Formats: sequence, structure tokens, C-alpha cells
Amino acid sequence: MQIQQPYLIVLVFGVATVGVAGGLVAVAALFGQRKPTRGKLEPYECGIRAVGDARVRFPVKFYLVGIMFLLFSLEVIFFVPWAIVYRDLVVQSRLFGVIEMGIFLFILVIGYVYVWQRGAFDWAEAERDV
Amino acid sequence: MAAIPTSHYIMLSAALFAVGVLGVLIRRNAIVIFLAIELMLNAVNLAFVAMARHMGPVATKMGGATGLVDAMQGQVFVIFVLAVAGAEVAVGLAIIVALFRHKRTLDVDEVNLMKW
Amino acid sequence: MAVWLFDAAAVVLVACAIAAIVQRNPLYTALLMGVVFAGLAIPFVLCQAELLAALQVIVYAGAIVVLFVIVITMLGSESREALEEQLSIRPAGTLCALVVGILLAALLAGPAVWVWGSQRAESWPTLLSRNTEAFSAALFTGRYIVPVEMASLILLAAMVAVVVMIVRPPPGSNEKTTTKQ
Amino acid sequence: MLVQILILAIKIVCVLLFVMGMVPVLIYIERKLIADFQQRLGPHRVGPWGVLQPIADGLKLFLKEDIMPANANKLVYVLAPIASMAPAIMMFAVIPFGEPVDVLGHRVGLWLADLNIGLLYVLALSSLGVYGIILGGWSSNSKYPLLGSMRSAAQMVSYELPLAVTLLGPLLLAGTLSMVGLVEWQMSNHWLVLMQPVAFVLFMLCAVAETNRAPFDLPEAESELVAGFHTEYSGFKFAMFFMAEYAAIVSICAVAVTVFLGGWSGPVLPPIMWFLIKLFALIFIFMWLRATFPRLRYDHFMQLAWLRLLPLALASVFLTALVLCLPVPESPALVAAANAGVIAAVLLFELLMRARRRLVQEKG
Repeated sequence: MQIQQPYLIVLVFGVATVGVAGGLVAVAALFGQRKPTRGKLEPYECGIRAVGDARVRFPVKFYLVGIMFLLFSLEVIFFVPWAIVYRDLVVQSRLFGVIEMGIFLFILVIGYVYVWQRGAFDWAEAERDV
Repeated sequence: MAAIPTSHYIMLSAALFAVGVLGVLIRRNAIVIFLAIELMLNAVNLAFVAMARHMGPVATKMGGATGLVDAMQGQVFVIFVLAVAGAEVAVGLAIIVALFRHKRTLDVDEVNLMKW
Repeated sequence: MAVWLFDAAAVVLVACAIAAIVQRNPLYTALLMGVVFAGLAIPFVLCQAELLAALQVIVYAGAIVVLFVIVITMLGSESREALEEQLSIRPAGTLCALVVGILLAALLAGPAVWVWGSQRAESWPTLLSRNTEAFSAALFTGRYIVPVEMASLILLAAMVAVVVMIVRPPPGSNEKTTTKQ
Repeated sequence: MLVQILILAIKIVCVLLFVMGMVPVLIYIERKLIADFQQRLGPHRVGPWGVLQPIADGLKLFLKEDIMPANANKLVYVLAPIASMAPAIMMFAVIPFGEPVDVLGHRVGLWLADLNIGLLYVLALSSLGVYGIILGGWSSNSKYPLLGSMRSAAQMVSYELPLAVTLLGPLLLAGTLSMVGLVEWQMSNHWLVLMQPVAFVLFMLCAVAETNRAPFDLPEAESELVAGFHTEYSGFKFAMFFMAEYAAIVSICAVAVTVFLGGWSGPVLPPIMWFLIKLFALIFIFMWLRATFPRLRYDHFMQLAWLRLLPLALASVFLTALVLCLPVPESPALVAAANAGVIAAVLLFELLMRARRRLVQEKG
């Protein structure tokens, strides 16, 4: 099980990191003084009293970016194993790897161009489109 | 370190899948139901990986190509599940957002446009 | 050692999953699910699927749950009532659900009994040392070329669907919006 | 066995101390540098040449009152700084600082863990960095933080993609995901920055955006959003966000050094010195950028990611792949030329964009 030993170390390191970060927050909470007043606890709005609820609804653009990120990152995860074995693919049959990924990339580019042409990446539009 | 018996994986997978099914059954919030579906897909992924390891050498006997490649069948499925799950989430959340804009609700019991 | 680690992780994961589905606040549900999805990397690594473990974290915890969190925070205050559903505890229903869940888990765990005694994984370690390469080779040396391209097509379809549903057509086009009726 | 565990513990403590210790150092260097750029003195009161200033600031923040706004979601509010700090530090688990050395008869690598998927581990952690920011902004229950966090989230996910794609080029050439493997490959071949210059530049651009640094610091644009997602944070939790930002800079620069600049490799000086020299050189670039460029407009900024960097990165990867499968002996110069050829592609793309815009204008 030699191969998994580094992962155990990473797990230990992760626990240590979160422990240190959490510990710092906890210790700092003990030291800081605490004299809350109503004004202090109000949400900051440049000095005036907060108007309305803070949790406003956002333009759908923000969500669209998230979704495009998800779809494109799914495409990218297919590139990773391809890149790992690419040299082997070239050795086995020269053009197979590049053609295989070429088709994949071509389909991706169709989607990209469609999304782009429909103005999904056009943020100036978002101002009007709340 | 001893290898973990495959049965442990299958049981974890079964438990997570059952929790996912329960989530779909008992909740009415569309977002939560969706997350529960993702949980089920994850449980299936886990079963795929575990069975790939379990069946690895057996698959080698059946296949024609190199043993390494054949032993990876289960794992290869997982990456396709990931892709399909991602696409599903993208479209599903788009539907949820569009739905919310119209009906101001996420309750699946109140969304009965398709019913007549 | 590995078995302990696995079992501990399994218990935590199932606990988080249960906590997630009985949570009123969907943001907590999403975050707990994120923990479950990221935590599944542990069994994946213990199963010699390191590449998939990383992809699992990148795709699920890094993209899918982030998207859920963005949607939940984005829908904003008007939706607070819509988001937080009243979890009504009806004893009979809860009991039924529990019975269904246990039966289902037992049914699904059936294969576990089937593979209980058999330990066929011994010859596997010889493949281990280069298993990310093996995985990549399996995916790209030709056998799965059609599924790979199909995956790309599915993602293309998803892209088109999302844009059609969410983006308004540019002003001037006579296309009808699908979001406004 | 015991010795190994001891060595591991020492290594973990060292890495943690290194990252935490880099934060005050960076703050001091940055303040001095920016002061030089603007012909001011910068901190000079606390300690000789003001070197103790960051420590004094840290102590002050440690003892400050910790204000939690009413209506804040308490649990998430406390978790957010931790969630934004942990991934930045955890990235260091796979960074190799130097060659393996012999300690007490054990061969010890100057890295915590040489994962066989190191590069993906880095990507996974950088994609987790978004949580701290979204949660911090959302839980404060205040408008500026929420706006800042939404912007920040959109920005980070947008630049995440080209960042991941630029790492594919080196992966294609070296064929390994292990960080140590990458450094060793570069030692026996060439530094990857020579073969992938465009990818390196793109990576650095995305790194600046990922760490929310000027000129891409839109989430914390003072003139628009007060302080962005951490407006409502005070005391030590604020300091945590601050530290997280600097830790993220150090870790992303360390990744760039390992992947593109040959990690610890270099003549004469000991390997770890080379690593540090390269690291500080890249960090200097970060500060130089901040001193030189004004902030971008938000729509331009998002378009930069999606319409420029992403296609550019994909083209650079694909051209590299094309060159590798040519029936000629592989030469670094050819690979580099192909990579630079992407620039030509971009100019073409730019021309097409211009033409399209003109067409649209004529129509409208």
C-alpha cells in the first residue's frame, strides 16, 4: 500500500491546517473584548440605516457563469487523462490521439460559439437585464 | 495495511443510495431533491469503483487488449457518470431558476403545470 | 488500519448525508452534501482510483455544489419562505420512510453478502503503481471513443438547453422567449 | 518507523510555519515596494526600517473586538474565514521545496507528499477556495459583502477554467501529474516556461485573478464595494481573510515555480535557495502589477476570461498536441514556436471580433 501513504500524509496535513485555522479563530475570540451596541451590530451601509433586506436577488448572469463553468470544466476533465497518455498515443498510432481530441474539441467549440453568439458572455448586457 | 473488503464499499454505497432515495421521497424542496439525486449518483460511482477493483483480474481473462485497460472498465464508467451528472445539474438548475422566476416557489407539489 | 479509516469515513459520510436531507435550510443541505461528495474521495483513494478521487472533488465539490450554493444565495430574500420548507414530522410517514430506507439498503447491500468472503483483489496491486496512466489509457486507446464523443455531445446539448432557457434573445430578434409567457 | 513519523511531524510544522511566516514578510515587502513605486517611505516606525510593522498590526487585530452583525448567520460567519484559509495552505502539501536529503540515514524528500495526481490536487483545492468567499459574503447579511461575494464567485469560477487549461500543456509534454515528477522532467529536459511561454503568461494572469489581486481585485473594489465580501468582518476573522489572500498568492506562485520554472533546479546555489528565489521573483511580479495597472471594468474583466483567455489556453494546448504528433524529431524550439503561434491565432480572433462588431453596428 505504499502508493497511498502520501494520501495519508495529505489527510493528516489537512486536519492540521483546519485545526490551526480553527484554533486561531477560537483563541482570538477569547482575547478580543466584546461591547456590542445596536449601532455597531448593524450592517454597514455607509453610515445610514440599512434599507430593505440585504439578501437581494441577483441578475441571472451570475448563475449563468456558474453553469458555464460547470459544463466547461466537465470538458476539461476529459482533457486530463488524454494529456497523460498523449505521448503513448502518438507512439502507438501517430494521429489517433489528436483526431480523437480534435473531434471532442470541435464539438466543444460549437457549443462555445453558440453560447457566445447568444450573448451569454456579454456582461454589459446584464445591466439592462436584471 | 490490509485491503478493504469489497463488501464494505457495497454497504457504504447502499447506505448512501438509500439516504438519497429517502431524500427524494420525503422532501418537497426542488433543490434538496436534486441534491439527493446527486447523492444517489455518487453512491453508484462508488459501487462502480469498488467492483472495478473486485473484478479487475477477472475482466483481464475475458478481454483481448492489455490487462490494465480491461481492469479499468468500472472506473471509466465513473467519468461518464460525472459528465452526465454535471449536464443534468446544469439543465436541472436552469429549470429550477426559470421555475422560480415564474411561480416564486420551489415546492414540487405546487408545480403541476404538466398535470391536467 | 485502512479498514478502520474506511469505516470511520463511511460512518461520517452517512451521518452527513442523513443530516443533509433532514436540514430545513437548503444552504446547510448543500454544504453537508458538499462534505459528503468531497469525502467520497477517501474511499476512492483507498480503492486505488486517485484520478477519479481528484475529479470527484473538482467536479462535485468544486463545481456542482458551488453552483447549488450560488443558486441558493442568489435567489435571495424573496425566496426565504420558499427555500425553507416546513418539515412536518408525521409519525406514520416517518416510520414508513424508515422501513422503506432500511429495506432498500438491505436489498442493495445484497451483493455485499455475495462478495463477502471472496478476496479476489490480491493480483490487483501489480497494476497499482501506474493506475492513473492505466485509467487514461483505458479511456483513450480507442475502445471508448464513441462514449467520449457522446459525452461531449451531451454537454453541448446541455449548453444549448441552458442558454435557451436562461438567456434572453438579443433585442431585435423575433424569437419568442421561453422564460416569459 | 518512529523516526519517520517524527520527520513527518517536523515537516508538517515547518510547512505550516513557512506559509504563516510568509504572510507578514509579504505584507512588509508589499508595503515597502508600493511605497517605493509611489515615492513614499512606507512603514518605518516599528522596529528597524519598520520591519515589525506587520507583526504589530497582527497583534492589534488579534486583540480587537470581534463584531458579528445582527442577523448574521453565526455558524457560516465563523466557518467562512477558516474555509477560505485552509485550501490555500493545504496546497503546499504537494509543493516540492528541494531535492531529497539524507537525514539520520533516511532519504527525506523536501516535500510533504508526492501525490501521483499532484496537479489535480492543486486544481481541486483552488476550486474549493470559492466557498470561503461566497459564504463570508452571504452570512454577513449585508449588501456590500453579498455583492462582493457574488462578483468574486463569478470571477473565481471564470478564471478557474483557463487556469486549469493552461496546466494541460505542461502535462502534455511531461506526461505526469506528480509535482516531483514535473520538476525531474524539467531537470532532464528544459524548463517548461521555455516550451510553453504563452501558457505560463496565461497561468500568471489567471493566478492574479484567482487570488483577487489588483488589477483584478474587483470583488474588493474600494470605490464600489467598500471592502467586498469581508466588509462586515473585523478583528481576527478579518485578519484571517487577509492571511488567506497572501497564503493563496504564495501557494499559487509556488505552483507556477514548480510547473513552469523548474522548481528547485538551478546551478551553484542549493536547491531550496533556487526555489525561494524563483518564488520571490514571481511574488514581486504580483506586486509590480498592483502598483502599475488600474482596475478593470467588470464587464471587460469577465469578457477577458471567457472570450480571450479560455480560447487562447485551449488553442495553446491543442497546438502543442499537434506539434508533438508531427513526424519530425521533437525539438523544444518547435514546441515553443507552436505555443507562441497562439498569439497569431489571437490576433486573427481579435480581427474577427472587430469585423463582427462593425457588422453589428452597421446593421443597428
